[in-house]
Amino acid sequence: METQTEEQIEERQVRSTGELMAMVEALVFVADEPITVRTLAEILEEDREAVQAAVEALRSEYDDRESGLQLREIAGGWQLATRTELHETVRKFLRTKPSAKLSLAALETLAVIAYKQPVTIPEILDIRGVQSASAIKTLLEKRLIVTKGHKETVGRPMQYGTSKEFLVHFGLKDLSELPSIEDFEDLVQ
Amino acid sequence: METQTEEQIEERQVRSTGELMAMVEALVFVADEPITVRTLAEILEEDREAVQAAVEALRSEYDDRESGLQLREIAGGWQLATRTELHETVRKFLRTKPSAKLSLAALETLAVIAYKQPVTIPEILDIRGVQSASAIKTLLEKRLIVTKGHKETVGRPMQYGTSKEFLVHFGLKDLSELPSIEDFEDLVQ
Amino acid sequence: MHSSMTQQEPEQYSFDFFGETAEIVAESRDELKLKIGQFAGPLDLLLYLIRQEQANIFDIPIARITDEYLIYIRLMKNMDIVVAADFLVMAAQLIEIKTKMLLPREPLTPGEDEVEDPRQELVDRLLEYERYKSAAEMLYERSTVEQAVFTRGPIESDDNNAEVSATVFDLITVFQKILSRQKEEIAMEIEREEISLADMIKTLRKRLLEQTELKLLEFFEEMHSHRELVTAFIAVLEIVRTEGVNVIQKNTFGDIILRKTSA
Repeated sequence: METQTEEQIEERQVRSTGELMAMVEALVFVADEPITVRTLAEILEEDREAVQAAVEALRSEYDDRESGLQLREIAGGWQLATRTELHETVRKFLRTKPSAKLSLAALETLAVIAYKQPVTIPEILDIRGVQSASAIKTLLEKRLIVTKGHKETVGRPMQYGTSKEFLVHFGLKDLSELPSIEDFEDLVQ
Repeated sequence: METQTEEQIEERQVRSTGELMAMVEALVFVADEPITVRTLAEILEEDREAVQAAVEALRSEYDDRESGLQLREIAGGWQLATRTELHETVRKFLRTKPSAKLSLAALETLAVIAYKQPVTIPEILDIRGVQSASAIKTLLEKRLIVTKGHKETVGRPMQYGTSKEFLVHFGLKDLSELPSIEDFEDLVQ
Repeated sequence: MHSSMTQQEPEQYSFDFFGETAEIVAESRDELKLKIGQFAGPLDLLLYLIRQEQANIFDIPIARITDEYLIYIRLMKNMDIVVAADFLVMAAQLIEIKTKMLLPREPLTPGEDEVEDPRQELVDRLLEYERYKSAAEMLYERSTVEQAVFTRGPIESDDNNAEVSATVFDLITVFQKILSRQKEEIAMEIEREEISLADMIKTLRKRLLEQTELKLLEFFEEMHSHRELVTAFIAVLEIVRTEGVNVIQKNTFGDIILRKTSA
């Protein structure tokens, strides 16, 4: 603490893991969407490795003390959220019902987009065998998908892909967390 | 109280202080304003004394582990907030947080500029039917639009177009990736 | 297995599905409607029919499945369910496959690859579709789990204003709304009587009497169209030229103000 009057670099070195954890905790709490280790490192002017270690330590701390909250990795960032097991209590307080579910058509369309992105409407039609226009509209409105530019082919059709919202909505760290489409083969007869 | 069935009492007694603390923590976290012990007791169907004890224990826990957050009593209720000492770090984050948000007027103006560029203020007025001066100022400040020289017409009005930041913000490689009205013809009525 | 239908003529590709009576029995019309409405598309319906028949997907009894498929479509029409064109396209494909199956196969010459089964393409599509259907189920389950997790309530530092965080889709929808609004206004414009220069001068004169100082920009902002704006502009020039009105600008980028001279 005596060195604090010196340069910033020295001030940084003074931070213990505990202090870093506290700062990470405050920032993750304040952020209104998942916050990346990169952003945390920039704000705190620390190495990403140090921040990553603090995040991991903080996650363990939440787990170990059986907190009502969990620090979880989602959509490439970190977020504080309530623990799954407490959903009944939380829902009772918030008086919420599980939110409106996506239609079967929308879910199918979303599945095709998630696995085939970037993908055009005609390509989705090929796989689903049915027009998906209204499903696409719903998914765009719910921000689960985004446009991904035109495909350089006849008619330059628009391409679609999944959004960050998609990852958040389905609780995914990133797209690689999706099971491979071939894994669904076993389910077919 | 004597009228309660045995099962109800037993069910309640099963909860440990730790479990109660976790529930309190989750509820305080999701609440949009300070939550009273009374409300907590009602939701959890517990005695106020037990809830009060859990709240106090939770507060000590946050303090003891020198968390970045604090459980504090405010306006007769309990709230989770960042620790006062960390306000500089938190403020720094809030300042640097990119503000991706636009008012409807700004969004409308941006849409007209994106699709009609280069475009002058009188032309935008013609299309939107309302003045866009303050929206233009906002968009220039957010660097989503740039000036594109004067139009060689009466009064030589300034022309506006979208910027590089616009492309980054909307995740576009170049302007040709901007969807055309035809692209969404089937989706948007 | 095709012996029972060797006598048939190849089917015409017409969609006269109304001729026969429905064979599928349901408790009530509503229940049936529900049952039919739940298919996400023709492939979904086909998979259902194949499962109902407990048939092997690699050896689809195409004649029977086609018949049932057509019955379903006819039912949908009878129930006033809008039958998507895609269901009819599939019907045509099924009939085509059924027809091809009826044609005698050319005997294989040794060494020649086996002639492709007319059903092969359909089987491939069904298998691929079924994978995505399973993926959709996986997504459904994930979202159900995710609904048990809650993030924090709003805190002071959140922007609690009505602003939106925009995507490209917002841009295009907003732009489209503006265009249709513009169309409506043009239609109204035609009905509305055009304000003459004389009326505009009269309005401006009245305003100057009321306010003594009039911000030019504010006056222009009241105009509803480009044309009105031009008329207003000429009116200002006219009133400055002919009457005791000064144009004042207090600083370089300040408001331009019209003020009646006290003389």
